[in-house]
Amino acid sequence: MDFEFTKEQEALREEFDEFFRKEMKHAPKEWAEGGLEAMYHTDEGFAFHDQMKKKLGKKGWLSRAWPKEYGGQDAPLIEQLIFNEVHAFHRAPGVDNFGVGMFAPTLMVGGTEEQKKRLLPPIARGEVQYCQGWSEPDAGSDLANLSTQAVREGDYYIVNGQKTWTTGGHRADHMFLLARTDPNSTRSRGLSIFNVKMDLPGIEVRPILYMDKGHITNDVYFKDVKIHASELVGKENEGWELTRQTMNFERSGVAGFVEGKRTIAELIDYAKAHKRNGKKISEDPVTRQKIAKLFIGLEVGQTLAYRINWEQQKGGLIFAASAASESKVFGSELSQQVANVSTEVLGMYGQLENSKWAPMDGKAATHYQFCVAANIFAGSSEVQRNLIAWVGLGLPRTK
Amino acid sequence: MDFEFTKEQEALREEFDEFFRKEMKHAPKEWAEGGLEAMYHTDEGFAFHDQMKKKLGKKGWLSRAWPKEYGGQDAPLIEQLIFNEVHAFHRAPGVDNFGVGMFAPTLMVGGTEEQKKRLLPPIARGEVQYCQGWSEPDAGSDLANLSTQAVREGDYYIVNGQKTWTTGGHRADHMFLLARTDPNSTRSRGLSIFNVKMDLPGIEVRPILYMDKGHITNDVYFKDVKIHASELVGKENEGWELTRQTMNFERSGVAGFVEGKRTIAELIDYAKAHKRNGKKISEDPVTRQKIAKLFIGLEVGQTLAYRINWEQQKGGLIFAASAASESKVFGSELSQQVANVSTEVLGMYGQLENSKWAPMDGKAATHYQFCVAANIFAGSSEVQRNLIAWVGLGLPRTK
Amino acid sequence: MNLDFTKEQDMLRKSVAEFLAKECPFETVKELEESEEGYNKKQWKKMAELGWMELYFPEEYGGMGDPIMNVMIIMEEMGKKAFPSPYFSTVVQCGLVLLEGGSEDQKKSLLPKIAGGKLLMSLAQYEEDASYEQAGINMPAEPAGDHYVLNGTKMFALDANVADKLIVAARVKDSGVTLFLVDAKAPGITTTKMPTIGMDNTCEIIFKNVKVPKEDVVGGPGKGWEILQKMFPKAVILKCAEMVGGCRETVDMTADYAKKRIQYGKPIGSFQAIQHYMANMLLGYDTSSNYLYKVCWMVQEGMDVSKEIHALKAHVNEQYKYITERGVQIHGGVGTTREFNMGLFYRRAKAYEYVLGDTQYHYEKLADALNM
Amino acid sequence: MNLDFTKEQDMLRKSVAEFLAKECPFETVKELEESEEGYNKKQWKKMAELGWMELYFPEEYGGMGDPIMNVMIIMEEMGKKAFPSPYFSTVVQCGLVLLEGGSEDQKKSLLPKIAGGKLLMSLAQYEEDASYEQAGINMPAEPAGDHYVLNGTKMFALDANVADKLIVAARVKDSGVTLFLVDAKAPGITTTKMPTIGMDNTCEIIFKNVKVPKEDVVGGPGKGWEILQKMFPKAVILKCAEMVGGCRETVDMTADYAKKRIQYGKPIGSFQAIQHYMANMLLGYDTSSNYLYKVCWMVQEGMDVSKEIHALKAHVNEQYKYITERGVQIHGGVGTTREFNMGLFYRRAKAYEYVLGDTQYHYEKLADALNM
Repeated sequence: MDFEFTKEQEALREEFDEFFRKEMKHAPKEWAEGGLEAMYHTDEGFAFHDQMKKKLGKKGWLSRAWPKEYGGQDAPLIEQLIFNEVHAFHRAPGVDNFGVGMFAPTLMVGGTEEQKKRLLPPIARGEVQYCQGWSEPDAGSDLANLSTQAVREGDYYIVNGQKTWTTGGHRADHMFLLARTDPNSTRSRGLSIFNVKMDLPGIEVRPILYMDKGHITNDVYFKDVKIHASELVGKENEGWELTRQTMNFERSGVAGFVEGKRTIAELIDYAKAHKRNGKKISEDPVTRQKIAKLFIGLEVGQTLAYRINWEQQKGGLIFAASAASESKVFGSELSQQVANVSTEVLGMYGQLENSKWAPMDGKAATHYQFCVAANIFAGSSEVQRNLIAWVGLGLPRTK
Repeated sequence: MDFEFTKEQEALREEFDEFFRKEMKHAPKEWAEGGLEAMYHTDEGFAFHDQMKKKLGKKGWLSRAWPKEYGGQDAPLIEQLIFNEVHAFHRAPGVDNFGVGMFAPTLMVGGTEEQKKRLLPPIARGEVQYCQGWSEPDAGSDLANLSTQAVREGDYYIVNGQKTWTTGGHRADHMFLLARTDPNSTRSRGLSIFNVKMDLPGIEVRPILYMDKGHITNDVYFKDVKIHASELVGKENEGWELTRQTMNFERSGVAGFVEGKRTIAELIDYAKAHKRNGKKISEDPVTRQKIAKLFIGLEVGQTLAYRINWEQQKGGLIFAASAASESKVFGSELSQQVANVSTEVLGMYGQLENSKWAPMDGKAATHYQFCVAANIFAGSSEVQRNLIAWVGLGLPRTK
Repeated sequence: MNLDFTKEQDMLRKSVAEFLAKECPFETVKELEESEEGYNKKQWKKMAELGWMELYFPEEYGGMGDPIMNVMIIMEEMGKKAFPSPYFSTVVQCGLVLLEGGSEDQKKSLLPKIAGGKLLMSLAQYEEDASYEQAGINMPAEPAGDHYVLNGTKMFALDANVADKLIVAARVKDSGVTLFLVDAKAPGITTTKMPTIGMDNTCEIIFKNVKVPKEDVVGGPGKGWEILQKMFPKAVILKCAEMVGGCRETVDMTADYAKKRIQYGKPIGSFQAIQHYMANMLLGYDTSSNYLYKVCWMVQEGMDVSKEIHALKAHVNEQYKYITERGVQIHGGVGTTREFNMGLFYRRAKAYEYVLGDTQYHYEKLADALNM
Repeated sequence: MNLDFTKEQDMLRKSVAEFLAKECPFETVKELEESEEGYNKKQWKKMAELGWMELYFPEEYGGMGDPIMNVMIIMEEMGKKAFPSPYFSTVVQCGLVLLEGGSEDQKKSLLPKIAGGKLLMSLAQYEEDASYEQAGINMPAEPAGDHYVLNGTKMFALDANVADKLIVAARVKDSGVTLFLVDAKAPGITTTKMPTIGMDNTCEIIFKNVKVPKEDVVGGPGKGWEILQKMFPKAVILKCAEMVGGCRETVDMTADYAKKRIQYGKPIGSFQAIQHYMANMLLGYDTSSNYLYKVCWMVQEGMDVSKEIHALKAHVNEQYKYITERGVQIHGGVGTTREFNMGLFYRRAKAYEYVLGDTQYHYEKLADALNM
């Protein structure tokens, strides 16, 4: 057993690090609070993401782990992990997770040659921005309950319905849509995946504001939207099965742990530099132990992520599937702990939104509000725990 | 709103307190560790309980809250709560919860005049010791799954089957048994309650040892045991319904909170009297906060118990039913916290069983082992939380 | 022992609830949050007319001499509606400071105005190191002839942006912490609203050579901390009442949602995980509310609450945060939105933790009170 | 990066598992727990024959020079079977102390005996105030001619009741903490087993004018703490391995039970509450085991683990307690019994927390290491 990175891998890390260190100096002030709001809420934030994406595309870093045949470099998954670590440490934008992380794998597994040639290169070059058209008002945790219809008429599918919680829908030029093509089907059968241009007639995007009024997610309405049949990805009615075959792409969740470590390093710096009641905050034993606990969680979480990456690389999908759920639920709840402890250690300053008075650019209060979403979106903690019990331990699958 | 006890009630408290203060001086050394083990494991411990029970019987304190017609004093439930508080504070024995707390109410609600006259006075006088014949190997949390059969033959019922987790079965002279009298019934219908003498032919009691080898619970086997029909309590096949009508007897759970307060008072004394690494243990901020948290739990739990007692007194059974489950689950999990913190504050001494080296008579280690049982027996924490959700909040009852 | 409210109290609760339901639905709450003033003047006037502000002031100062438990009922109902107003800063904190420490003149001139809804006030206590302790009050008040001169910065003062008068805690050399009645618009004062998770009127106040006549000291030089300590338990109880109201509303709103929201073909409230979360939430509410009532009664009876007051604030802080956090989780996506109302309570839970001491502060104070 | 064990390591694991399954089923574990000696001599001899004790000693001292990860594998398997033996006290703790600090003579005379299963040893470090710190070692060792005289009491010494030799940490005036090799049956020594939740060989040792020749000092006067610190990370890793083994067994045994036990007409493992507990348990195991492997690898590579070692012990302490506690809960009544085996692990989790520092100790040390 050997946890060591090779010299080449260390050099790569250094290269990534130097790049982001330089680039992040140009971050607009909107970026300071961090999180999805920095990326999607303001024009300045999104522009920063968009420029970074193109630079990463130029470097070929968005598609390093892709097979060579699709324009990638066949890099081992561990290099993807290294990239993710550095990217997360710098809290950098530039990676469109929906395009690079989710839709591209779907295309590689299930797309036609024509689709791969047409759609993958713009993703790799960072020229497009995707959003994910999955959730619906009646299909949140229960995705198989989707009701948006795509009805074949000649060379087109006519789509009607409503998607919701569409992160970045107002910034995206493309959506990868999951819709019901077999009107008689129920549950997960009869669904298909489409590549959809967001400027098609009949698509309307309406903002859903977050509790702090931030604009991240959207409702997306489809009214008689005509999608050309060539945009169907994979076989008709087999979209659900296709999405399940894309799991062996880096999904260790390492980023969250790395970013958490940076946050608590900043918190420690703050606690060492500030006094309360005549004593350095960092000298308070209760505070010390709270932060020590966070550090432990982040350490063990990061190590679990390495294991997931390793098992994925080896093709050990069952362990990786269960452990990826573990990493997700552990990571999101730990991130919540980081937010809690941050607001506690900062005392009354913990309530301040980004402003001249706020320590750490108001990250504590912002994070306190957004961390709860991480337990809900992309598979709620309840769904993840069910999966861990079913897949990881073989407990009976009953609802 | 008024939380004040009347002068009479305060005098009563004083009377109880004086009695137990005196009597507990005679506790045998086996009593020091506390808990059910002290009562049921050794002959000395049980003899102490038995003598105390008779003394309480003589004072009439076992039956104070019973209606006068059944030998009680019609005392308001708040007086029962006061008794329970003082009794718990002194960690005193003498109350047979199965007889006084559970079977006597059953008799009062569902017994015949003959049964009441025959069975209640010995309970009130502390002359008998009951055990509860409910749980079975396949009916733990799911009590309605009982399979022990009682078949009517002439003037007798013939009982066959096995009961388990029978606390104090080896010390009891009576059992109140729940058995299936309708062989075609399933679930909670078709069950009946019997008063059973433990010396009847065909009853065999076998010990179940606790993880620390303590003897508290038992398996009780019934092989063609003949029980006279006059021992059927309530209507045949309606035993389950009858047990549900006995809820308006003091069941606030106040005792656990009061005992917990005494334990942490002892823990605070220890922490003030002992140094570790040159500092009083009580000066360590982490220890201070742990104990403060326990105190808060005990305070709010005790106050909730007052509310339950009040609502029961008023007949507000729905709130009381839900809140009694709340008090049970909160109390048992809090008691577990007390055990955890005790073993932590004592450091390496926390692992010691009762011995010359052990602080607090080894209560910490003993409690650490027994606290887990409290989350399981008498309705597991899972069952209690289900009930709270169903009864207290009206959430749908599905399993 | 009698753990029921009186009929009058039940009626009071009902009238407050009806008023708020009508006057300040959640849409209005959100508008107020986004407004610079953070409250509605017309509502404020009506509340005064209904007698909410004069309630517990003694009759000689234009009040009705009601017990504090009646104010507690009002605050619980305000908490249920996440109602934004300067009631806590003006009526509770400053009202109590004046009652406990003010001169007859001060009481006679100011309390009736508060009671009539004509005077808004703010307590400026905390400073840059964000300490809740006496030692955290270090802004100097220099005596100069017949007045004092204040210089420095106060932080986290509630409703100072709309207040007419401030009560400022400052340190007078050789005397100690002293409270000053200061005109909020006095020359040299700059008040700025700080953006907070509570979207409330939390303010920074900068004092630059602000002159305060000596007769505007409250209770005498060096008496400040003592007066604040007298205000403290009552103010804690009333802030906790507001939080307990929020807990109740969250539990109810979440139970309703869990019964209606269908996933996997059945109400999510039928899933055991959700049931167990909700059982914990109800427990959090029941322990908080009953303990609130008990400690409120103790204060009303003049009993010592040196342990209980810390236990109460810490417990309610933690339960309110827990209940609202699980409330968001059970609501799922909608729970995180501005449109839905769950976030109002989630944000307030964190904001209110900082009012009158956060959880860690109260744990430590409780340990002191337990003689550890 | 290669996160797989070697084939040889897999084989070692298998052979240890098979041996323990055959030689020490849970019934035997319980008998041993109840015996005065607390271990089985025949088993011990066989283990020595299998090479478990010589494994990581260098070849010049009769060992095989295996990496510590191989010992980790042995300890993990022992942990799975709740196997009682003096392996940790003798081979790990005292073996490491001798290796790290012993003279050539001491190593040459003692290590081969340990390796051969012919010498049992116990480390006597802690004293009455139960401190894990250097400052907690205060028993005096008075120089007197060519020997030292020990007087005082050591507490919580593992396996001292069966040990042939003790390593005693005592304080030599002007030199500091010093380790002494002492015959366990030397005149003036009284060893008494203390009853513990672990039902293990935790002992009190009273020293009354015990003479120790100067050549039996390990590593020189005042070198004691330094040597103990060198032993510390390796011993922590190996104790954690034992705990991680216990976590694995508990998770497996509980999952099996949850699949088989029927209540309300279906396996309890189909209830969401049970599933969620078990998901947390698996998470506890997976984070513990992977972190154990990583830190073990770091130590093997000679890397600095001044943060990681504390993170590891604290995390594994907490997870072992959590996993076994939920294990009992899911088993229900049977989980609490002596007959069933769940209690073995539940009791050990608490007992092992105290070995080499409890959770709170490691949190505080980690905070130090984080430069706070």
